[in-house]
Amino acid sequence: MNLLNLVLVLPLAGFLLTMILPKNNASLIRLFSLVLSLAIFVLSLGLTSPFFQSGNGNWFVTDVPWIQSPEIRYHVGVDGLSIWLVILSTLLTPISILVSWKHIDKRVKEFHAFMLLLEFGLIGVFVAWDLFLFYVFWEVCLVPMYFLIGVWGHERRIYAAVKFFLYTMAGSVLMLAAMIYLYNKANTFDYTNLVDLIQRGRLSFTGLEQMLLFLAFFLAFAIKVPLFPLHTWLPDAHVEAPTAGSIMLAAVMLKMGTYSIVRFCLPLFPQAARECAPWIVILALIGIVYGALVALVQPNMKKLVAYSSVSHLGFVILGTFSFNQAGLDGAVYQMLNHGISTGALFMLVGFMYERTHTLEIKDYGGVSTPAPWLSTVFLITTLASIGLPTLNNFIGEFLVLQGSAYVSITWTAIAALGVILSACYMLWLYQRAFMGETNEHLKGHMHDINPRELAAAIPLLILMVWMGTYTKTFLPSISAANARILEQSKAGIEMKVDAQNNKTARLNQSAPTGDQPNVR
Amino acid sequence: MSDNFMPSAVEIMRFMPEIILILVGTIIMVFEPLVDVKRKSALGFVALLGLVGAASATFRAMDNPGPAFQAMLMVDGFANFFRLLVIGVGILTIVASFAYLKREHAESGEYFALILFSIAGQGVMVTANELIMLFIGLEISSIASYVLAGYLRDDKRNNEAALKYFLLGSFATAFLLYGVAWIYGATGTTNLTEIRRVLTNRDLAPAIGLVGTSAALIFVGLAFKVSAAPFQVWAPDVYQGAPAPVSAFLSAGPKAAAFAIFLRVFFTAFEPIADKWQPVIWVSALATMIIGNFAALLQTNIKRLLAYSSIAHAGYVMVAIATHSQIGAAAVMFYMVAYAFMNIGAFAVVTHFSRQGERYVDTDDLAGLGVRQPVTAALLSIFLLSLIGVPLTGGFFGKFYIFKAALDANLVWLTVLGLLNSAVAAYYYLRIIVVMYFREPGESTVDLQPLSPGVLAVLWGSAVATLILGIYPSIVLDFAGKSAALVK
Amino acid sequence: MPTTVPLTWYLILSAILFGLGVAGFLFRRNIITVFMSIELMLNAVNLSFISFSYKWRQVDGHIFSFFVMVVAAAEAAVGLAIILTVFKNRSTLAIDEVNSLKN
Amino acid sequence: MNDQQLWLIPALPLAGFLINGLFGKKFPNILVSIIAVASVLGSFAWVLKTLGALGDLEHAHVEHYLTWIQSGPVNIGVDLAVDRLTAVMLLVVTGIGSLIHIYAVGYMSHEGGYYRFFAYLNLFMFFMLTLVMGANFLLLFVGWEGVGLCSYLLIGFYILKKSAGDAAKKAFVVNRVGDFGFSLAMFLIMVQFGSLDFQKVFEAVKPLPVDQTPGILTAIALLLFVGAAGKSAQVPLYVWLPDAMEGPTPVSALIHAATMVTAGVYMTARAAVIFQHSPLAMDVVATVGLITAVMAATIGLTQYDIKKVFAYSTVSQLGYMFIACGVGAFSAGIYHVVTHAFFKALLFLGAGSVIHALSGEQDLRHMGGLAKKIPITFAVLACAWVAIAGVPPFAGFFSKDEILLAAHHHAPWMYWVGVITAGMTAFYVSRAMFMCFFGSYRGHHHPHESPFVMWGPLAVLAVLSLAGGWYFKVPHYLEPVFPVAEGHHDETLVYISVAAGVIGIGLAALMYLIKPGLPDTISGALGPIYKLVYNKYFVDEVYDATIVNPMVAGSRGVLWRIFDAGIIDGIVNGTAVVARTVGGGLRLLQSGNIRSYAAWVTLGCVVVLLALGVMSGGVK
Repeated sequence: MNLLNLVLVLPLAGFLLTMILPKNNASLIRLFSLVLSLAIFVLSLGLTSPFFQSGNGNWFVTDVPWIQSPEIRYHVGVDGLSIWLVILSTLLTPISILVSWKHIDKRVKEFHAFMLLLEFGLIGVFVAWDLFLFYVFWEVCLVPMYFLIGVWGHERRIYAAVKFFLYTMAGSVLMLAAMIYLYNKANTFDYTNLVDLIQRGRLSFTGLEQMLLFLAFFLAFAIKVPLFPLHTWLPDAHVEAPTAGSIMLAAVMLKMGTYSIVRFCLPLFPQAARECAPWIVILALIGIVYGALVALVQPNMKKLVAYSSVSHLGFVILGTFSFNQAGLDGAVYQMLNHGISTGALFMLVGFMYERTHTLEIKDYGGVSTPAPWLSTVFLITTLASIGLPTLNNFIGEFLVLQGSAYVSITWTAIAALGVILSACYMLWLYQRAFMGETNEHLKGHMHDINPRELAAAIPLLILMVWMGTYTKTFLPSISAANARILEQSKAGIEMKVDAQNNKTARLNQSAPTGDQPNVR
Repeated sequence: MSDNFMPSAVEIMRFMPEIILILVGTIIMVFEPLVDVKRKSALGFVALLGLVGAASATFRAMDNPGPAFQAMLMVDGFANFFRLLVIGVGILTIVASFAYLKREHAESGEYFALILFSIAGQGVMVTANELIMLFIGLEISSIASYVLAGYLRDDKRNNEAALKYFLLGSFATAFLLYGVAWIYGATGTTNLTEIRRVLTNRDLAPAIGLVGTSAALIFVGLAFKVSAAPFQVWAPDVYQGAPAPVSAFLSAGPKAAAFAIFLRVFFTAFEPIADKWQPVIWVSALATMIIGNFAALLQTNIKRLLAYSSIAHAGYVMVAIATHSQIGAAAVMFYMVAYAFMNIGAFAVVTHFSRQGERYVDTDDLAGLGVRQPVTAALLSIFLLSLIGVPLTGGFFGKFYIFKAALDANLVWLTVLGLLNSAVAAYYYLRIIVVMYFREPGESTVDLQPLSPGVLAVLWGSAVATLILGIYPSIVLDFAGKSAALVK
Repeated sequence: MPTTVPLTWYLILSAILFGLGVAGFLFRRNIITVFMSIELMLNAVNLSFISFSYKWRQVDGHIFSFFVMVVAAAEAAVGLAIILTVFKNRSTLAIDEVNSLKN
Repeated sequence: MNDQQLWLIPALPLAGFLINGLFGKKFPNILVSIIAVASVLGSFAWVLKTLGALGDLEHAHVEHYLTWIQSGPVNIGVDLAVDRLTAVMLLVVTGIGSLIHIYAVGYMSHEGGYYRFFAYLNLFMFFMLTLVMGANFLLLFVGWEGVGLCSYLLIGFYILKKSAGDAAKKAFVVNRVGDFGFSLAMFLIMVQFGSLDFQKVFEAVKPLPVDQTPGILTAIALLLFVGAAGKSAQVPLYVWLPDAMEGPTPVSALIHAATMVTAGVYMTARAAVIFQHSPLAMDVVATVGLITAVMAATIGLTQYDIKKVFAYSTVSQLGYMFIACGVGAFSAGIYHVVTHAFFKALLFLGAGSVIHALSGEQDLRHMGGLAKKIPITFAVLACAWVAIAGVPPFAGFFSKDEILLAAHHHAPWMYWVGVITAGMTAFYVSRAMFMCFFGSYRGHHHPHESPFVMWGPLAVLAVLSLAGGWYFKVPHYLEPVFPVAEGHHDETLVYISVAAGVIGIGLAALMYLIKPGLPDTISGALGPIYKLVYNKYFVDEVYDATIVNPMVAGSRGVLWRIFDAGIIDGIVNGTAVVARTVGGGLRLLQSGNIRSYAAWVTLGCVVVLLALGVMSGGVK
């Protein structure tokens, strides 16, 4: 029972315990789940320790058989790629619970139970080293989020919840098919084994095979990301979800997609990944600009932030499919950044909603006069999300753009447009909501941020600055993990370099892991 | 054929479960008049005893598997697996029925007796190694279930269901029988292994067209019983019309037995012409899935919805049969177990919820159940999620093994289409969850009684079983895998 | 040597009978008649059983036909009972009027 | 060798920002101002100490603190560096900065959000200092974006005014457009040279022969200039600066006159090596500078808002600086940065003092005759006046002279345009002065002289504007950085430019003192042209019509409503509809009629028979 298993099991235990707590004693349930999730967070911090000694490798590995036929193993562990996402999940769960303290007053018990179940699923997704196990956790995340949206959401919650569920389901069944196919071919679900087999050429696919498998996986992930044009579930889900739901959804759940792409699509199907890269990147670039433009004209704050997510995650995809160190590091870093800044944005919007029960921007205005601190926090978060240097997003965006620049400066240029636009929509939002004369019907209930809310916000603010200024804490371990993934996905290429058409060959050279800047 | 027709003790032992069931059934029938009206449910417990006895007899039979009665029966692991399954179904059905019968003022011995007979028939089906035995078992099971379907004599829906089931059932059986006649004519035997031997033997082998025809006719009969397209038409009406617990029974017991003989006949007797029947089943499977899932999308009557869903699930199982492989057979066996639990669980909730005269059988009636009876709603959600095929439930592994087998057999397209189907299916199951949790309670839940102990037991039992199958499927799967080996 | 009716004739006859049974089921409107056409089908099958068993010089076929008769009898018993209840509830034997369960 | 603790220079204002920002709300104003001013003075002092310790900075003095970003080839350190160029900028920034802080204490005394103002101001100092001290492009970029942020915050300081909010947003976004270019340039540099450190990059560039340098260098240079144009308000990105005057006057003085807007010039000078390798880029820089100088000057002629006049003057002067860079006289450019900082800061603060005196009045038409009412302000403004008009031997004269000579050396026509611009400059400043201080008072407020805290700093600046020119020989000091573009010092050219200035003043005097009616008749005579200029060539309107509105409308109408909600979601929901219709169709199989069911069974039977029986029969 190593630390990781503990961190993984506790939420599940919490879920079951919450289920048997007396349903009428709301405050007890709240307190219990808060304390538990905090404890989990503290424990999960322990997981980071090995990465400060040596950034590399898998740690806290447990590998025991679960099911004999087909051979499915309970194989979990963390590496530099997953560790921070685990931390992100464990951090945001208590924050979400704290945020919902007053906001959630009906079916308190179920709510917190689902929050913990969700945490369980999320952690699981990030630590699973067995494809099947991964799939199980992937689906497990689906159920609690479905209920969170459906039960505690707003008016059109049912539509949103079902749309969310079916969208994801449609993607994941294909992934399941691909997984089984993979198993029948390789006779193992174990990620490390699979990669190893591919490395040593024991397991190879025909071009078509690999392409189809890649697409099956990628589709499932792209829906979760969401990659344009598969994004339309996101705005609905976000607008209708309760604050906590939006936070978890934006901050962590979307990362399931991006993480999985990095973790599985690159090493398992390197060639297909490279062949598709140009098209995927085009979609990502469209997403970046498109998301920003659509966000620009949203009348609803949550929708605005939701579309901004589409734009932000475009960067992650762009970085990932640049196939070089900088791009990949940036992508992963950007996952965390987006988790923090967008999570914070949804949280703050949630605070405002609690006060005024509206999400329409036009109903706000001049908030900064009655609520100066709230608006300060909001401003800082805004600046973080528009990539102001010394705040977290800047690092991610810089690395992603730098990485893409190694491949094509045109990509970089288009993506950089997104950076301009992000300033447009966020600052416009800030101006309309917070500056100017205070809106009449805000008077009275637009009181300033309270200690509880501040307590929820502070950690995120600290992280924004920390990740923006002292990247040494996070970047080395991420780099190490990414370097390995790049190595694997390159090795795959070398193996069938002959079967490679020149396009991917070009991509392959002009996207070095960085070691030689290509002076033309 | 040995000239000594007296069965040996061993053979009797192998046949003991059916004997017990028949005896107990008869006893119940005989002694019913002596039992006071208020105590009829006591007979139910007698029936339960009988089932338990049969189960233990089955375990005994497992110790020394082998043929019985001039190899008319084949009591192998495969048979015993399904025996236990149908017996289990019987137990769950009876336990779930007490409250229902009391509610409908229809407690009587024959109900239990009929269930026992039907199960006995299914026992004969799954052990049958010979087409006539198969036919007889089928009829025993069917005739009993015809009556069960129309159990509430004065209920219009009940006896309409019964009539449809009866007429169409015997209609289809006639085809099956005709097929039997033809294969007998073609090969001179009705013993499955014999048939196989003849078909594989070059110089004895009859005209392939002849064999194909009889195979087709038999396929009709069996496909009808498992409600596979295009012979699924009866299922929705019957399941909707029959009493809820009976629908549960029909969708689990007879169906499982029918699939068992499906496997036996097509994997044993018609194995030599597999390449011929495989495509037929391929098509039938796809059609079944599509019809079941899409037609279910618009259903508002829960029983009917579950009926269509059971058609869809039959489709998935057909996929496994289409693989024509041992792991395919194992997948079928596992699936039938998982399906039995989740489906009976779901029907049990309907039984409980529908109230006197089954007034509340609309999905919208469930509105707010999540608030009024959280436990019921939670358990039903587990069954529904399992029917969707969400991991950590039996339903998921059922699908998983089926599609794994399918991909093994290179049925890639069937797999993809099947999985997409299951995504479609998610929609109508989710709708029930939506209604239960996301809608405010309506008047339909006002006078809802707490769960009766019987139903409660069934719900918890099935729920736990569903989860166990979802978390540790090996328990059943290994058994299935070993047994499936004995099919040929 | 006495000329015997060839086997195929019996088979064709039974096929015809079976077909008639099916046709009867499809086209007759009275439940009883429909039921009887099922019986017809079963007996058509019996005929082919007998003839086949003649072909194979076996008794099995005859035994089968006895089984079938027994089963048919049982079916008849149950079936008529069901039909009776239907008649009691709807006071009609028109098969097309028994269609309240649909879609 | 981190012996100089350079980090203290930016750190002090940062500390001031943090203290005031977090706790200032509770502090009394006096404490806030002490913290703010002290922090800036502190870093000024530290600059002096450092420079003293470093002696003559023949080579840059670099201090490495920590690795900021390390990912594959990308390795960015937090390194601060001081060389002569930086030294000049440091002195200007901290020196002028301190003065303006002091001035603000008086100017803002009656404003709300006092602590907020000073917090922002300190934050600005922090970023500005990071900008000038950063030893690599990324750090420069950090300061670059940072000052942009502060200018955003300070322009929008009067949060209740919508116009302030708009101006702030405009400033930030337009700057972002510039930064777009800057960042692209950075990425290219990284790809090309594998580093962003000034030393490494420039070392790599220097050896490349100028004549056949790879076009990539031109691209880099041009992109850098896009950034510079954004920050330093050059055509076509100058539009934000005039609006920026929405901010409090000290802000206009500090950020939008003395320091931030010159960051572009600084950056160009810093990257001189790259620019020198791309003649094309150089020409672009010079031309854009020239256009800007003229265009802004013309607009300046017609404005009535005193701050707007000076704002356009700033734009125009920045144009001058870029002309200098463009023609290769970087040192002259920096020289002008310095002198301009002196007199333009003075002009703004003076204007502020006037506005303060008239309690908020900014329109020249409501002023006049203030010379007697607020003599000190008048006196100090007069110094700035002569300085900017290029009257020898005052500050403006020297730097402008350097630039014009260099321009003439490069291309005579540039010189002449420059001269005309100089004339216009002299004219509009004089115009403002006359309208403000001479004639009779046309306003209705009761002017009162500003307190010492305000005119104290003004006095200092006045001295600098008068003497700063010949006292600080910046070009000479910068020689190690920029070898002076040699060129015979032609007296006549100097006389001409001076003459232009004098003529400008004379004209102004004629029009606004002697014949007050003249301006209207002239503007009447010019008619449409005057309108065009008066309305700033309708540039803002054009931008709105061609970029802003189409973008918003398109996003809303097409992308969101039609594409997103319509097409994509349409498809998604469409599939659902299709599925339901199929389902509806299938339900119809279930007519409920037994015989139809039997028909289905029979049909199915026939099909299967065909499939299995006949087909397989055929197969055989």
